[in-house]
Parts: sequence; C-alpha cells; structure tokens
Amino acid sequence: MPISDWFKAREQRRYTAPTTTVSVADVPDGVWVRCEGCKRTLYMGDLERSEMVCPSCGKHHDITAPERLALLIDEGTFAEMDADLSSGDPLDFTSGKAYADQVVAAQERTGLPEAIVTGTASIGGHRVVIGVMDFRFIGASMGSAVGEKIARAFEMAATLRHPLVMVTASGGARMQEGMLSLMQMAKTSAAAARLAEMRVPYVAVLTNPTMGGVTASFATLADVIIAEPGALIGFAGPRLVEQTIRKSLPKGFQTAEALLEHGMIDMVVDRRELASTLALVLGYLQPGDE
Amino acid sequence: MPISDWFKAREQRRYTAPTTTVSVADVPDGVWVRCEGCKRTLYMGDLERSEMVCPSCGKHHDITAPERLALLIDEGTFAEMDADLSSGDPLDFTSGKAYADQVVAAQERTGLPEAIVTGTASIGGHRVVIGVMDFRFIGASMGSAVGEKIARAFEMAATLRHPLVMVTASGGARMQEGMLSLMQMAKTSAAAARLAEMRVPYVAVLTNPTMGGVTASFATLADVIIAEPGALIGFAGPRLVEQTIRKSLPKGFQTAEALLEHGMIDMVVDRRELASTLALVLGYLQPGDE
Amino acid sequence: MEFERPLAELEDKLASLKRVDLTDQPELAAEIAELEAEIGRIRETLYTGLTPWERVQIARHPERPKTDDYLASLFTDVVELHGDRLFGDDEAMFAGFGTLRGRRVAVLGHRKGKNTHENVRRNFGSSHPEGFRKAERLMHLADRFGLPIVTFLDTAGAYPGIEDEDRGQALAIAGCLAALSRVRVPVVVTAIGEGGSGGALAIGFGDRLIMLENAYYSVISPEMCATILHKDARRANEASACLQLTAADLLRRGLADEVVPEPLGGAHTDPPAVIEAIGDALDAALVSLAGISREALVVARYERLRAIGEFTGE
Amino acid sequence: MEFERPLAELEDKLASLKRVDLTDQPELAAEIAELEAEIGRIRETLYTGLTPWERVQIARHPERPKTDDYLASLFTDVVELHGDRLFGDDEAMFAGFGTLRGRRVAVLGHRKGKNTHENVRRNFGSSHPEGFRKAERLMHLADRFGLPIVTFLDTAGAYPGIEDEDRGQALAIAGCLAALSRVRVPVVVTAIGEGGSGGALAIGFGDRLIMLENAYYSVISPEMCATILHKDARRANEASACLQLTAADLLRRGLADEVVPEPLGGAHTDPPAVIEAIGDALDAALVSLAGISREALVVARYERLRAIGEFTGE
Ligand SMILES: [Zn+2]
Ligand SMILES: [Zn+2]
Repeated sequence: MPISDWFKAREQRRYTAPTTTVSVADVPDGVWVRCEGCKRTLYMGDLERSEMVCPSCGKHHDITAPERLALLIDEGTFAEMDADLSSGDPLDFTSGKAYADQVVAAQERTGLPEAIVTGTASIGGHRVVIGVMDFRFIGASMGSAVGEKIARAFEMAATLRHPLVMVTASGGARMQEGMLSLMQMAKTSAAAARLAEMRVPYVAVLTNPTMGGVTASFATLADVIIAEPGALIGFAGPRLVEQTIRKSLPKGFQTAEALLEHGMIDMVVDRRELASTLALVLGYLQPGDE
Repeated sequence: MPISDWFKAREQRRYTAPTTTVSVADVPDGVWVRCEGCKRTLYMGDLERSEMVCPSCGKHHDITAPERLALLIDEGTFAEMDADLSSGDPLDFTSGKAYADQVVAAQERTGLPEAIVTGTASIGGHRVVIGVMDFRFIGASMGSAVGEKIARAFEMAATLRHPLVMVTASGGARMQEGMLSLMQMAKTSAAAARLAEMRVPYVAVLTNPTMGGVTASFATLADVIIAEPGALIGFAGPRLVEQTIRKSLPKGFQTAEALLEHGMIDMVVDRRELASTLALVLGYLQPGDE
Repeated sequence: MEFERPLAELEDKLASLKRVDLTDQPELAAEIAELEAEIGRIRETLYTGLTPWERVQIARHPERPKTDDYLASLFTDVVELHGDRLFGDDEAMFAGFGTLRGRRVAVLGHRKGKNTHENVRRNFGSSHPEGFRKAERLMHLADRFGLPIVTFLDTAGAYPGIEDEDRGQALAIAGCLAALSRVRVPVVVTAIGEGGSGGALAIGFGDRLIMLENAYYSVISPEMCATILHKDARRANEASACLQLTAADLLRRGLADEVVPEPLGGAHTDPPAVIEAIGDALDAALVSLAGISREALVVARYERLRAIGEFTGE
Repeated sequence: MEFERPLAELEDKLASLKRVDLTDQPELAAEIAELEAEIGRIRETLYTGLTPWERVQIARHPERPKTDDYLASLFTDVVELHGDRLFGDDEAMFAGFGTLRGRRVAVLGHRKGKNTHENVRRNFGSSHPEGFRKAERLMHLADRFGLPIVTFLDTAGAYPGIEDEDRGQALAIAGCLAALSRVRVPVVVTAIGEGGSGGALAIGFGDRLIMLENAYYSVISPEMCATILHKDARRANEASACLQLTAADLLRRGLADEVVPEPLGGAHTDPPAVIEAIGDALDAALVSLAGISREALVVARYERLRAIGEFTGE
C-alpha cells in the first residue's frame, strides 16, 4: 500500500503484529499476543494504544515506517518524496536467495517500494524533512536506493532550510549491492556534512536495531541523537564481536542505555514521549545564519 | 642581561649549571657536575656540547630561555618583542614571601624581566614568532605580564601570518595575581583560537615541567604538539593527585612518554633533534587560505 | 558554619528560654526580648562584615541553591543533552537547552548533588574530561543554531584523578576555553557558589559575569594556596583574603559586571528570592546583549579578555 | 597460497631434476627444458585468469608491500603525528606528513606489521576508534594548511571489540567520512591490499581512487558474506565473485579511476617496481588535481559521491 493510501486509510489502520518480537498466540484472530520482554499475554488493542510499548514491562516492540510516521508527525502534513525510487540489482546477485526476488518479496510483504520512506511533514508544528527506515524491508539495509533517498532528504532539508529528522533502523550496508552499498555510507555522510556546514539542524532517532554502515555514517552525524529504550545500536554485530574476542558479551552491551552511559547519544526517550520530545528539541534548533 | 646583549655575548655563553637537576660537584670551578638521571659525574663541557642532555643516560636537564633560543633559532635572526613588560603586584600580595620581592629576585637571578621571552626569528629558514618560558622565573607561572606577552605573540603571528612556536615550561597560573592570573588562561586561549581561525600554524614544544593553567590553555591548543623526553606534563600536580586518590602514582605518570601513549601529543623529540624537527614540521605548516 | 557558632549559642539559649512557662517567671519576658535584640545585632554584624573565608564557607554550604535549583525554577522546557560522543557522560556537568522567561538558551552548569548518592554520581561537582568535552560540544551547537549560552558556576575544581590526567583533563579544559572565546552568540556567566580554578573557568567567562554576593571565584583553592605559602592548609582563612576571590573583589577589578545580593546568612536562607534575583539579572544581561551582531559579540568578548591584566611596561 | 600449489609442485620437481648430474643422464636435459616451458605456461594461465578469491588471497599475502614500504620508498621528510588528543594513539593507523617527488602532502594509511610483534602492536591493521579520530584530526590539519591528502588502504576492517564499540567505533568512522567529504584539498586514495568495509572507507574515498591490480575493496569480507548467505565461511570463494570486489570490478563501475598492474604472481614478487608504479600514479593524480580551486574540489567530490548508486525510478 503506498504511503498516501495508507494515510487515507488511517482510521482503519492497525499495527503490524511484529512477528520478530511478538509472537501471535494461538487465540482466534490474533487478538492476543505475547510480549517477548515480560512473556505476558497482552490484548493487541492495549499494545496498540500504548504505541506497541508493552504496558507491563515497557519493552518497545518494533514498528513499521508507516506506523512510525503516524506516531510522530502532525496529522495530514506528510508529503512523500521519491516514492518511485527502489532497488535495482546492479550486481545480478544470485548467491543465496536471489536479490531481485528478495526485493520483490519485501515490497509485497511491506507494501513499501524501499526500506526507507522520506518526505516533508510537521512535528508539533515544526516543518521538517523526515526519513523513516523500515526494518522489515531486507533488514532496512542501505543499498543504492536507500542511500539516494537519504541523500535527497538531506538536500531537501538544505534547500528548504528545514530541520531533518531521521528515524533509523538497519542492519547496515546492503551487501547484495557490493561496493555501491559501501559507498552509500560516504554519500549520505557527505550529504549530512554539507547540511551541517549550512547550519541546518539534524536530529537522529536510533531505533532497534541500528547497526553497521548506518550507525557508522549519517545516523550518528546528527546534532542531537535520541534513541529508543532497549534499542540495539552499534557498529559490529554482537555475534561478530563475540567471535572476535572469544568471550561472552557484557549485559546490556550495545543497548541505547549503554550508549548513553558511554556518552554516544544525547538521550533515551520512551516512544510514547518521542513526538513531544522531538517537538521540544526542534524548538531549540532553528537553522543558524549562513 | 637583556636578550640582545646575551646574543652579542654568545661566543662567551655558557649553559647555566641547572641546580635543580644537576648538582655541581665539589670540584674546582664547577667543572664537574653530577647527572641526576644516571648519577654519573660528567664534565660540564661534554654536557654543554650535547645541549644539556646527558650523553650517558639521555636525561634532558632544564635549560634557560636564552639557552633554548640559542639552540632553536637561526643565528642572528631573533628580534625580541615586549622586552619591557613585567609583573606588577596588583593584589599587593604579601602572604608568604612578598610577591614584589619575588619578582625582583627572579629578575636579578635570571637577568630576564619576566618568565617568558618572545620575539620574531627564523628556524631553519622559516620565519616564525616564538615564545620561550623560563622556569627559573617564579616557576614560569602565568601572571598578567606573561599572559600579555603570550597574547601579543599570538597577535603578532596573526598579523605577520607567520607560524607561532611556543616553548612552554610552567607550574601553572601565578597565584599571587589571583583571578587576573586565572583569566590569562582564557585570554591566551582566545588568542590561540583566533589565530587558528585565521589558519596560521601554531606548534607547541612542551618542556619540563608544563603543568596546570598553562597546559590547560594555550599550550595544548597547538596544531602540532611536541614534547621533550621525560618532561612532566599535566593539569593537576602529582602531589595533589596522589593526595586525592590516596594511592601512589603509576610509574611514568604525566611524563611526555605517557602523554604520547594516551594520544595527547604528536611526538617526543630529543632536544638535539628539536631544531631540525621544528624546521621539518614548519615546512609542512604553511598558513592556509583565509 | 564555624563563624556562626556564637550566634548559634545565643539562639540555643533563646530557644530554651522560650520553652519556659512565662506565667511562672514573668521577669523572663524582658530577658527574652533583650536576647532577641542582641541576636539581631549580632546577626547584622556577623553577616555584613563577612570575611572572604567566611564567604567561601557560605559558598560551600550544602543547602545553598545549586544549578539544579536554578534549572527547575527559572527555566521551562528543559532538555538535557548527554555525552561527549567520545567516551562517556559526566553527570558533574549539566548541558542542555532551556527557556528563560520566554527566551531559548543553551545552558551549562557544574552540578553538585543534593545528597551523598547524587554527589557520588556527580563526583561532588568536579568534572572529568568528559564533562568539559560535553560542554564544548554544546558550545558548538549553540553557536551553530544561534542560542545564547547561560552558565552556572559551582565547582571546587576539575577532578585531579589519574584517569582524568590520562584522558586529557588539561586538553579538555583548553578546548572549552578556545570554543567559548569564539562562539558567535551571547555568553552570560553566573557564579552561584564555588568558582574553583580551571574547572570553573572552562564555562566561566563570556560577555557578562554575574556573581552572587557570597560566591567566590579563585585561581586556586584557599586551602591549596595556604599549603603552598605556609605548608599549612589551616591557614586558608589568611589565603582567602590574599587571593581577592570574593564577588566584591571581582566587581572592583572589573572582572564581574554585577553582584546579586544575598539575604543575611547566605543564599540558603531564602533560595526562592535568590534564584529569582539571578533570573532578573540573567534576563537583563541577555536583553542587553540581544541586539549585538554575531561578529561584534566575538570582537567585544576578545577585547574584554585582552584587557584583563595589570603589568608594568607597555 | 592454496591456488599456487600445482605450480609449486612442478617447481619442486624441476629443482630436483636440476640437482641431477646431467653428464650421467643427458636425456634429462630435454625433460628439464620441457618442464620449464610447462611451468611458464601454467604460471601465465594461473595468474592471468585469477579468480576474485585468489586475488583476495594475494591482497592478504604477508610479503605484500605495506603502507610502511610506500612511506619509506616514495616519501622523504616523513613526519609521523601521533594521537587523537582524546584517549590514545593507535598504531594501526599512520598519520603524518611526507614529501612525494617534491610535493608536500598529508599521509594516512592502515598499518599492518611485518612480523608478529609489530602486528600485535598494530592489531593486524584493524583500527580502534582512536585511529580514526587521529585520521580525522589529520584531515582537518591538512584542510587548514592546504596539504593534499594521500591515503593507503590496507585493512581487513575496523576492529570489532567490546571496548571499540564502547568508545564509539561507529561514530569515529562517521566522523572521518564527514570530514573527508568536506576537506578543501585534493584527496587521492590508493588501495594497496585489503579494503575491508567501513574501516577502509574511513580513509577510502576522495577525488581519485587508484587500485593495485590485486587489491580488493568490499562492503563485507568474503568470509562473513559466505557465512550470512550459506552459513559456511568456506564458501568465501563463491562470495568473492558475487561481491564484485576486485580492482577491475571497481574500475568497470567507475568507482576506481585507475588500476596499476602487478607483476605475475602479485606485488610481493617485485615490490620496488610496484611501489614505483604507485608513485607514478599518485604523482599524476596529484598533478591533475593541483590546479583546481578549493571550492571546486569540494563540489566535484560531492558530485562524484552523489552519482554513486544504481536504482530504479528517478
Ligand atoms: Zn512486556
Ligand atoms: Zn645521565
């Protein structure tokens, strides 16, 4: 479903029961789900009303890009950009699952053309350019199309002199596009650095998980970095770290809370307060004189 | 002796037997001295010829500002600046030894009006503005006059667009001038930051000891930081640190070598190679476009 | 506090007299009245003729209003920013945004705790390098987005630990000094308690310096000065006087622009009034700086710093 | 290397034949001649039709010329700069100045060791955050003083350790990417061996990319790619081919500007010639960039990056 339709159908919208973290219990109609944080069985309606944050243990379940947009932006203010951009298969990558098939499958499963949705919008009355990644789409890995949409979002923010808000979730660079993907790290970072030189504000919201080439490029070049509670954020994947150092990882390693303690992010904000916090922060970050 | 005379009398110059680190042995005419590094008795002439670096153990003995200038700059190129600036006694500070008396005694002992000598010169053919601190002068602490001479040196470098070289040695801010001294940290840092904005290079040479308010201001704001082997460099004095943490300090704490390992300085350079290293570095640091 | 002991003794005596039933001993009423008058006179003398060392003690009073109290009372919409993006987050240094009487500003402040637990987390208000690097980061943010900077000084000094030295305490402070001297936004500093040396200076100069009457600001702690001069930290009293570290001293020398009076006995006897007075002074300072261009601000700040110092020769 | 084994066997046979006294067995002379011809043919085939995985193995050859060798042979007046001014000095990253055929430049390079001792100190060429922060510091220095930047890529990747994550490996790399994209001086990158992912990219893009014939540059290591795709690191051979990570692949896609040929068998068979050829290519690249204004350089670099990517839609 294209984003525009999705917004029209907003009244009927339902959160996706996120099978990665919430397992639909075997009760009729999937009305009851089990929280992987506290293992309790929750009524899906309650979970939805608290924005997919478990009312019992506070676990933040993954949500989709359209769901995120609906939570963050002022109703009716979203205008999507670059909706027709999607991945090619430049390397004709067929090892493992064929990449071209993966893309089509992801498009069908998510209703999205790519792993990121970008556009202009308002948050608490502040005009912004916004990008939201969707982890369901091949782990929201960054290939050419994702990198291009991100670069264009930075450039639109530069042109409009509106703050940019990026909500990230990604496994990193998309290996199926080889070096073209790696270079998207440089491309998006260059776009972020250019925006910074123009003194236009940039706020990043790191959600679960934000890893690899995304964390090591545009995602952490923001003026203010917010993360969601419990989000896994890092460069190397935990399994690789474990294999490399040959010991088990400390509790809480690479969580938003650990990053806060290590000085890497500005704040950890509960999803239910994210929109208001963003509005508050945006109030302080007016584009500076050139 | 004013610096100009000192340079004229260069042929007759002798290094000061630095009583703080070299004890003149009880042999006639002070011709033999004992190295505090290796405890060997050395012929003063040999020590002089190796620039007061022990030929046996490599210990760098403290030298005076005029001696330092003679070692570093191209002969005949030094033109002193602000030679008439010296300390007042703004706080009428009489607790302990009266400050005014200390200043006079230091002037008489060193032949210098203040704890720093500044001027224009050449190093290996590169025109520079240079400042050299002299620890014998009330521990080369930074009061109003020292701060003023430093700020003027930065401003002269800015005006001429010649690189600035600062050779530091200091116990920190000069407490006998109270807040006026503390503010010299801000004043000299502001002058350094202004020079940096103008893309004029600044190289610092940290010699033994460089502590407190000097390390925590202009001394470490350089583009390239060089230190002499074994020099004590830090913010808090070792005794204060020891008292605070109530355990003994690790070996090598606050030495130039430790700072190199901790990433705080660019290189540790033997005094006998300092002039050539400075010339080499200055060759790379041409003032940038404005 | 030590110097308040004579007063405290009289107040104790008064309290015990007041517990007596006056119907039995009516002659005590006169005695009580006289004692009250005496206490008033002593209080007046005690606090109006405070020595520098007494002021230092008041500045260190555990009940004195702290950065957190000013944040809570004077600012709305406070957003705290954490971390230096390099190594850690230092709770001894507050960094963030806030709105002061409708004006959006960036806020920095040394942060002492209200209790032992908080003080341990905040290292009793003595920053590690991470605190200064966080402050420097906020200075650059404020510069980029045109937010005036307001700072609150209240620290005995930067922390002198082994790891702090190893992680570049000196360089972290120097970085703040350089950044603060070049930010192209107004900088208003308020000294609300202790102003200890380089750790205070790192966020402690700008376009205006407002000091509370009993705040001190010093190149060195009185105790360490006494140790150096007399090998006796107990002579801090004497050292305090020599160092000229009181608000009045700084005002007289032109280093401070304004001294905000405290109630008799010190700011802790009436925090709301003191906080409000600081708010007024801050507001006035920000208003006076609001019309100045970015370039003119930096030039004026540089000239202000350049003018500091008294020496002979020219 | 594994793929060289058939050749090695024939060479062993040849060597033993040559030890025989030919006066006793004159018929062997013909056999030797034939074997030598055979070896020549096989060598030709073996090295001209190298698979991507074979090239990866050559790129990792312990005798392959390293950043240090290029520094020693191509540059005079080398000045190494140490430290990130924050936490440490990382020996896995070289940073400094050098003079290349009379031209003063800033140099960055991943640094593998020549022996175990060096490799331990240099973490086998895999940088910690401090290495990237040192590199970023040098980028800013080069920008300030107008020094072109020359980089040498030779790393399996940034180090994936616990402390590295805690000290912000991702942020350190991102900082390099941002800085390198905006420096107003020419940036010439040479890929001399391994080009592993983000750790290579941190100093791995600019205005020109020169690659040695058997250098590789990849979004992910072949082994990890194979593990993800097939849960079997031993299928790295196959993954290498899919990833299009060879110099020829990058040249074809317009990501590399030039491929410098290596002697048969790889750069380690004739280091002086390879180093000199890289010197020629570097020199030519620097000459071609020398006349461009600072502003034009940054615009061109940005456009170069912006053009990378293949997708559908517009
Ligand atoms: Zn739960
Ligand atoms: Zn010796």
